[in-house]
Amino acid sequence: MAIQASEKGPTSSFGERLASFWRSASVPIMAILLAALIGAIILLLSGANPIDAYAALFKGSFSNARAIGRTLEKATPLILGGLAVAFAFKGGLFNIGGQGQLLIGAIVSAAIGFGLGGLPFIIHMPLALIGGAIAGALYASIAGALKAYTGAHEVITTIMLNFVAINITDFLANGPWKDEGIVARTPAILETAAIPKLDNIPLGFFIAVAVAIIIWYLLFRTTLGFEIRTVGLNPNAAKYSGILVARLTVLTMAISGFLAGLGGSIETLGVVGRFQPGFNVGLGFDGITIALLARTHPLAVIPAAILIGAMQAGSSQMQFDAKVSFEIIDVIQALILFFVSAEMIVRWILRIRADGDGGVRLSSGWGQG
Amino acid sequence: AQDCASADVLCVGLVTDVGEIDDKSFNQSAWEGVQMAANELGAQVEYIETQDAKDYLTNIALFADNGYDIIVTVGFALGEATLEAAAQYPEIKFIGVDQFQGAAVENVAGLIFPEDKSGFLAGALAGMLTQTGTIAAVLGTDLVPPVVAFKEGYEAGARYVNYDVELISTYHPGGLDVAFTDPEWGASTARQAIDLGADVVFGAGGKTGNGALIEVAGTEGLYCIGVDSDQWETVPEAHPCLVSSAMKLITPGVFDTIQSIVDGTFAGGNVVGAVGLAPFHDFDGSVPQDIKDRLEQIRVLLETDAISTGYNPGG
Amino acid sequence: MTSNVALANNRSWLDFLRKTGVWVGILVVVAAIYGYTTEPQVTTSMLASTLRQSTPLVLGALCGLLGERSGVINIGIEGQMLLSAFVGFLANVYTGNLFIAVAAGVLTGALLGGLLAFMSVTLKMDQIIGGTVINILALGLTGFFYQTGLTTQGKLQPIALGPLADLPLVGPVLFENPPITYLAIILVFIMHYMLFYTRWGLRTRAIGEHPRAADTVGINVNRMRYINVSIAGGIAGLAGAFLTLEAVGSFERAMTNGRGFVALAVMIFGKYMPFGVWGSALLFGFATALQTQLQFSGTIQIPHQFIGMLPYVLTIVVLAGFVGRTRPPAAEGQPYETE
Amino acid sequence: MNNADKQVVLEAHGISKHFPGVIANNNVDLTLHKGEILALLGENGAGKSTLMNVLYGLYHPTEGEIWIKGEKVHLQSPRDAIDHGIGMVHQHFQLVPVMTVAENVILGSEVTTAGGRLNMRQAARQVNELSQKYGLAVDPSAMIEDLPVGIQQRVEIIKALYRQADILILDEPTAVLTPQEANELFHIMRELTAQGVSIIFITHKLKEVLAVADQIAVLRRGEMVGTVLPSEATEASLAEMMVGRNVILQVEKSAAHPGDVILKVEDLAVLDDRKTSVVNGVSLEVRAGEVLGIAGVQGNGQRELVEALTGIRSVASGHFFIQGHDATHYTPRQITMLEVAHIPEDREKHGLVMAYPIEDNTVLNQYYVQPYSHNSIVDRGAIRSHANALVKEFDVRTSSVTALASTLSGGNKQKVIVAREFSKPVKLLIAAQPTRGIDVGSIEFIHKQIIKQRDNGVAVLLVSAELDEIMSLSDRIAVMFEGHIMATLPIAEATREKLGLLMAGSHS
Ligand SMILES: Nc1ncnc2c1ncn2[C@@H]1O[C@H](COP(=O)(O)OP(=O)(O)OP(=O)(O)O)[C@@H](O)[C@H]1O
Ligand SMILES: Nc1ncnc2c1ncn2[C@@H]1O[C@H](COP(=O)(O)OP(=O)(O)OP(=O)(O)O)[C@@H](O)[C@H]1O
Ligand SMILES: [Mg+2]
Ligand SMILES: [Mg+2]
Repeated sequence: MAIQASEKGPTSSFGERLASFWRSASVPIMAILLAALIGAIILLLSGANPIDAYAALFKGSFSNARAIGRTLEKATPLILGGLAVAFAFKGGLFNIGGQGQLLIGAIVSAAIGFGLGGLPFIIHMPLALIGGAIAGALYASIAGALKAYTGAHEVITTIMLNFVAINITDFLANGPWKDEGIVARTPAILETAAIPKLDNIPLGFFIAVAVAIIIWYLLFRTTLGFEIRTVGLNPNAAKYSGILVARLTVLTMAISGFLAGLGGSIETLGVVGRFQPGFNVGLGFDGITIALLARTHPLAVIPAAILIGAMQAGSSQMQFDAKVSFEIIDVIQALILFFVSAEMIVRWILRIRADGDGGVRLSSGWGQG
Repeated sequence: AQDCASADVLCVGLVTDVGEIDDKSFNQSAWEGVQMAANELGAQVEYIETQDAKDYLTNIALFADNGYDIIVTVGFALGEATLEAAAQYPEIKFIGVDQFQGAAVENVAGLIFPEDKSGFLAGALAGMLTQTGTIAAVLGTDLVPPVVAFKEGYEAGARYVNYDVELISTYHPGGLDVAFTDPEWGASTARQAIDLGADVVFGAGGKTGNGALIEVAGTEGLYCIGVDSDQWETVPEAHPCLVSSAMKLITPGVFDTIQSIVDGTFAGGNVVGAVGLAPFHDFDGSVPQDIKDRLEQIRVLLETDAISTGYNPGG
Repeated sequence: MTSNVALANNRSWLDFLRKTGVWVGILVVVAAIYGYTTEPQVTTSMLASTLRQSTPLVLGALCGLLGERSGVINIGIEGQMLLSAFVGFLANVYTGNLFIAVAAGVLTGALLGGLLAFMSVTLKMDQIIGGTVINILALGLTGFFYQTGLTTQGKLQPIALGPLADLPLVGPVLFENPPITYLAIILVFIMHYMLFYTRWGLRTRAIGEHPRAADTVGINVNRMRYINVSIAGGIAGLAGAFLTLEAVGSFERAMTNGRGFVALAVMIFGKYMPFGVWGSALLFGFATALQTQLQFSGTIQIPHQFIGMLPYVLTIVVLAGFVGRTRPPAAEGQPYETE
Repeated sequence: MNNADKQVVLEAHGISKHFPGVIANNNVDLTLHKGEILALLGENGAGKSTLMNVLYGLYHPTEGEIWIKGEKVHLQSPRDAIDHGIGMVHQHFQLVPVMTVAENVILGSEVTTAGGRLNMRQAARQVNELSQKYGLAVDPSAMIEDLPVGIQQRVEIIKALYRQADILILDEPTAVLTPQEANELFHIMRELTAQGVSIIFITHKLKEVLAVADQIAVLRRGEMVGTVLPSEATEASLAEMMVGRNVILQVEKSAAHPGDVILKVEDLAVLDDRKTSVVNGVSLEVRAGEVLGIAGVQGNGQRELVEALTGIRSVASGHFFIQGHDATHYTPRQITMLEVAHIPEDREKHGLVMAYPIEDNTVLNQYYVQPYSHNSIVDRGAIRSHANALVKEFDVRTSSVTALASTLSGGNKQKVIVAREFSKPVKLLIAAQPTRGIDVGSIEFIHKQIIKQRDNGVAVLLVSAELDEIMSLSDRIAVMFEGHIMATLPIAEATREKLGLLMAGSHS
């Protein structure tokens, strides 16, 4: 397994920076435009008016403070899900298990949120937040440890662990941690565990942005980040340079799971208010699209997540105004993923030279070490 | 379209639970009730399909902000969002399908159905129809209360008429995201039940249950029973076996509640909708009269609470 | 590494069979006979259910196997199955001809296989991402274009194989099935023969293990990958057709419900061998049938979620090597660069 | 010998091959006569493999013509080349490890029975016939991955012969062979030419060229420098043709002044990946200021010994001490901290992170200490000035230290590793195959650096498969065979013959 993504040294002049920004941003931007174009064609074929549809999509996501608030709320777990995938990519791991880690994080933070009474906000909320994240980290480190010590490929183990997580959380929500009454869900979290909203803007969004910055700093400015990237790019050389690769693999996966779990915590404490089966479906897979759209850069994850979040936030408005069903969003998202990965097409359209930057190559055999 | 904000235009909006409007199940039945209001009351109607459970409130607000007068929300999962919206928009009336109201709120009608009674009737029918003495139920997930109610009622009803009946029932093993959309599992499971000797199969779990019905239809001489609406209309593939359906009459329930709002007789709190068995359709001739009589007798007893289904979700 | 030779070579495939297959086989036969003598109905129903539940998994896993043997990882089986199920269903609705419908499903799968080949061979995209694209796309397209009110015109019916069908136990279980179920079993044998005893098979295994070696002896690696991945897609398409045209008789959104991913697990569990795949699909099918049976009989009070997660936990256990190592084809996941 | 009398079997005219940014071959002419061995020489990257790949149809030339047996050909793919009787044994073997010899041989030209079933019995028979005819003993049913490289090479040759090749291209066939195996190969080559096969033989080893070639062609930077007869050439003249200047083949060094024992190994045993013991009770000592060379055919436990001494592989039994510390169970980093430098044998796999800029590669062994990081925070400025200094001092040819390591040529990659390892205090240097596959100019530079370290009092453990390298750098030579040290000789007593015998496992 190797990532072909390369690490550019910091460039100096402003012009160079701009050029390098365009080099790395042009492909995602073109990918989005191409996907939107093909989406429009599909809309036309189905008899809908794409201009109305996209206008409604925009209206539902950015037209007023509440729409923006909703977009940011949607973007919050997506940032963390995207970071989880991007971070693992940097360490040479493909974490498809964001969904499962998020579920585990969500239910554990809910349990702390409703189970520990008598704590002040200043302790309770952070405790529930971090508790969920740590649960996600522990859950992900199962896949990390299996990879590090038995060679089991994380793509398969994380997919399997996603299914297992659904079963575990359903069991808990309908069993030991079930709320009173007939509905399968945990009790609501206590007031002291809830993440407040500032007007329309959910505070969780700022937590996510702060985490993205921390992850960027961690990856590019600390020795731990250096080690993680080294393992990601060449685990053999990492071993020779004295890095304990197996341990670092577990740690990378744990941090990745921490991020996904944190996404679940924020959802629980800031949006849903409890754990309820069916409330956190599909978030994990969006992380892959976002991470690739961001070309695995932690800071670029933020705009990528806002874009996808906006599409989700606006989809109801699109249904309402343009009578277009929300599945078109899935189609567009698949196309974005396609074009952003199929760089060759985009580069051919843009007539730009490849610079070996950001291409991801993660697949290899499932079973070897 | 007309302007919903104007006072003389009646606008009714519907927000689905996660899933589609055409789910051949509760979303669809509720929507048909809203459409009735369009036809009979001249209402302007619209729906939004919810994609993400966290969007309930957002989707309700889309209607509210566009001046809708009545908003129907479908499914117990929307209960909290509905109450929250009701507080936010006191001038709008809400109809919450499957949403039990603990304390009455003036502008919310909780349209609830005693599914256990419906299931009880289906179970009684199955218990009397069976030749082999084994009847089955193929169910969605126990994460959803109405499914549990149907099951418990079904089993109690079967025992009530036929104490020795062999009951085999099973829930889908997956989570909420798959339990109602797995017709293949429903079909295989129904087949497994048939191989075990079951000759009446109750399919109660959205498309999973429909899969079971269609599977049963493939073998001659077996009966199947649908759920929620009269599935004779929604699953024509099941006609060869579909003797009846355990209905909760959502469509008339929704329409009647809308009507009561228009009439001004609406008060808030729980509205108990009707339940019952669907017509026998093609089986009308083959179901013996004594069974029909017995069912009618049980229906009356249930209605008057003279017999209990034994389903007690509270405790 | 000698212990891993089992993978690619038929000599040691026999070893593998000898070591595990025989024992498992004997165990199954004994259990089945015992079951049949004590609880004939339960045994028959469970075995029939096992076979049925295993069919889409066998087909999906054969699709994965052929792709990976050729060096292309296919995590888009789920999407290939779903879209094929949809198109097969539509074809049935509009033509009423089941044969045409199955063909349409297979063709759809093959086209999606071609798309995967295009992404991984021509565009040299990461193969896991390519598969993910197919999965999301299939979910979106089927959801977007599905309309209600479409009713199929019949589904594939069981064909009793003459006197064989009258045998006790094996008759109803094995010899009274609808066509795609038979076809799945036949495909296992064909795939085994083709992979290990024919020119095509030798070349297929070579391009999955060492594409450059194949190239240097004049084998067109990329063309073969295109062909094989498309054929594999066709097999996934057959699995899709099984769902709508044989097992259920109608289409629902997202009706594959993770079977494509389980098929991947089945493939790994089956150690990339057709018969191994068949055995492990039967095991997974059995787990499902068993969990249904346990609920039916109502005697065991384990929450069903725990039984529900069994197949996934099992896969992890196998992958971790706790029950013997699997070595995937060496070149899988990497695009082949000619120049 | 008069070439004009011989039939020309292969002729290349004006071959050019351009890659993006690289001209690998420029207007190259090449002529091969029937039954001759044509040696092709050239530095790394001179374009030898590229030219051969063009002749084999793997690459399409940008310009130029190819004539085979008087016929102008257009080779679209290896298939066409095979059809014209060309066979090639690649620098990296093209065998499928999990298939048998027979399967590998027939791959692409399979024999089948009527039903389309592979006829493995006939395949095995044909393999046996070929191996008898040319003295290439191999078992057709053996699995490739179980065979030693020497035998694998025979399989490659059989593969070509099976396809009825009469023009055989051997790309660096001896790089992986013992001297004895190489001699066997030369016999086989002679046998083949005697039966009318013509051979193009690529190597870096000048001695071999002089020993077996009928003609020598030299490529430099993609261009044909010229063709000479072995009788008219010497090692020095060939080296000069290759590099374009005078090359000092022998390292100048003064006598050693051994000091304290820096590395002490006692009865060390190490297992390989298959859990078989490949280092069996090795004991040795290396003193400050001396070079201990470990000679031996590859695969006799040298790699595992080095891996154990650097902490990468765990030790099964025994001990080793570095500067008096028992480092037997130390992690690689703990060992590095004992002022140990390590030049790994596979520079691309183990030595460098190709996708990192050069500057990050220069701190792989010390990014975690001052001044490159403070409290776990990396100092990019310090790293950059460090890298700039090293690039200058070690003459690494690159446009910038922010260029990716993958853009460097092999010799320059190795220089980055050497620079990095020597850029911190060193007491012990463990160098494995430090100059493998790099060109003469870079070899010269790296050899000088190693001797300089020795003269500064560093203890050097040198592992190399090149006998010439061992003999020119070492002060003492230990020969390893099947995991044992056969003998340790002072340099004065070591002769090629003695060492060769010891390497083959015989006590003289
Ligand atoms: N696949 C490639 N694509 C583009 N450029 C390449 C490629 N391979 C090598 N190069 C360039 O060609 C030049 C020489 O590289 P190469 O590694 O072949 O040198 P070399 O001296 O032959 O080294 P080695 O000892 O590793 O063979 C370098 O500048 C490298 O960037
Ligand atoms: N596929 C390729 N793409 C780009 N550049 C290439 C490619 N193959 C070879 N080159 C470049 O062409 C030049 C000649 O390489 P070639 O492999 O022919 O050298 P060589 O003489 O065989 O060297 P060595 O002794 O290292 O085997 C090098 O600079 C190399 O990097
Ligand atoms: Mg080279
Ligand atoms: Mg070469």
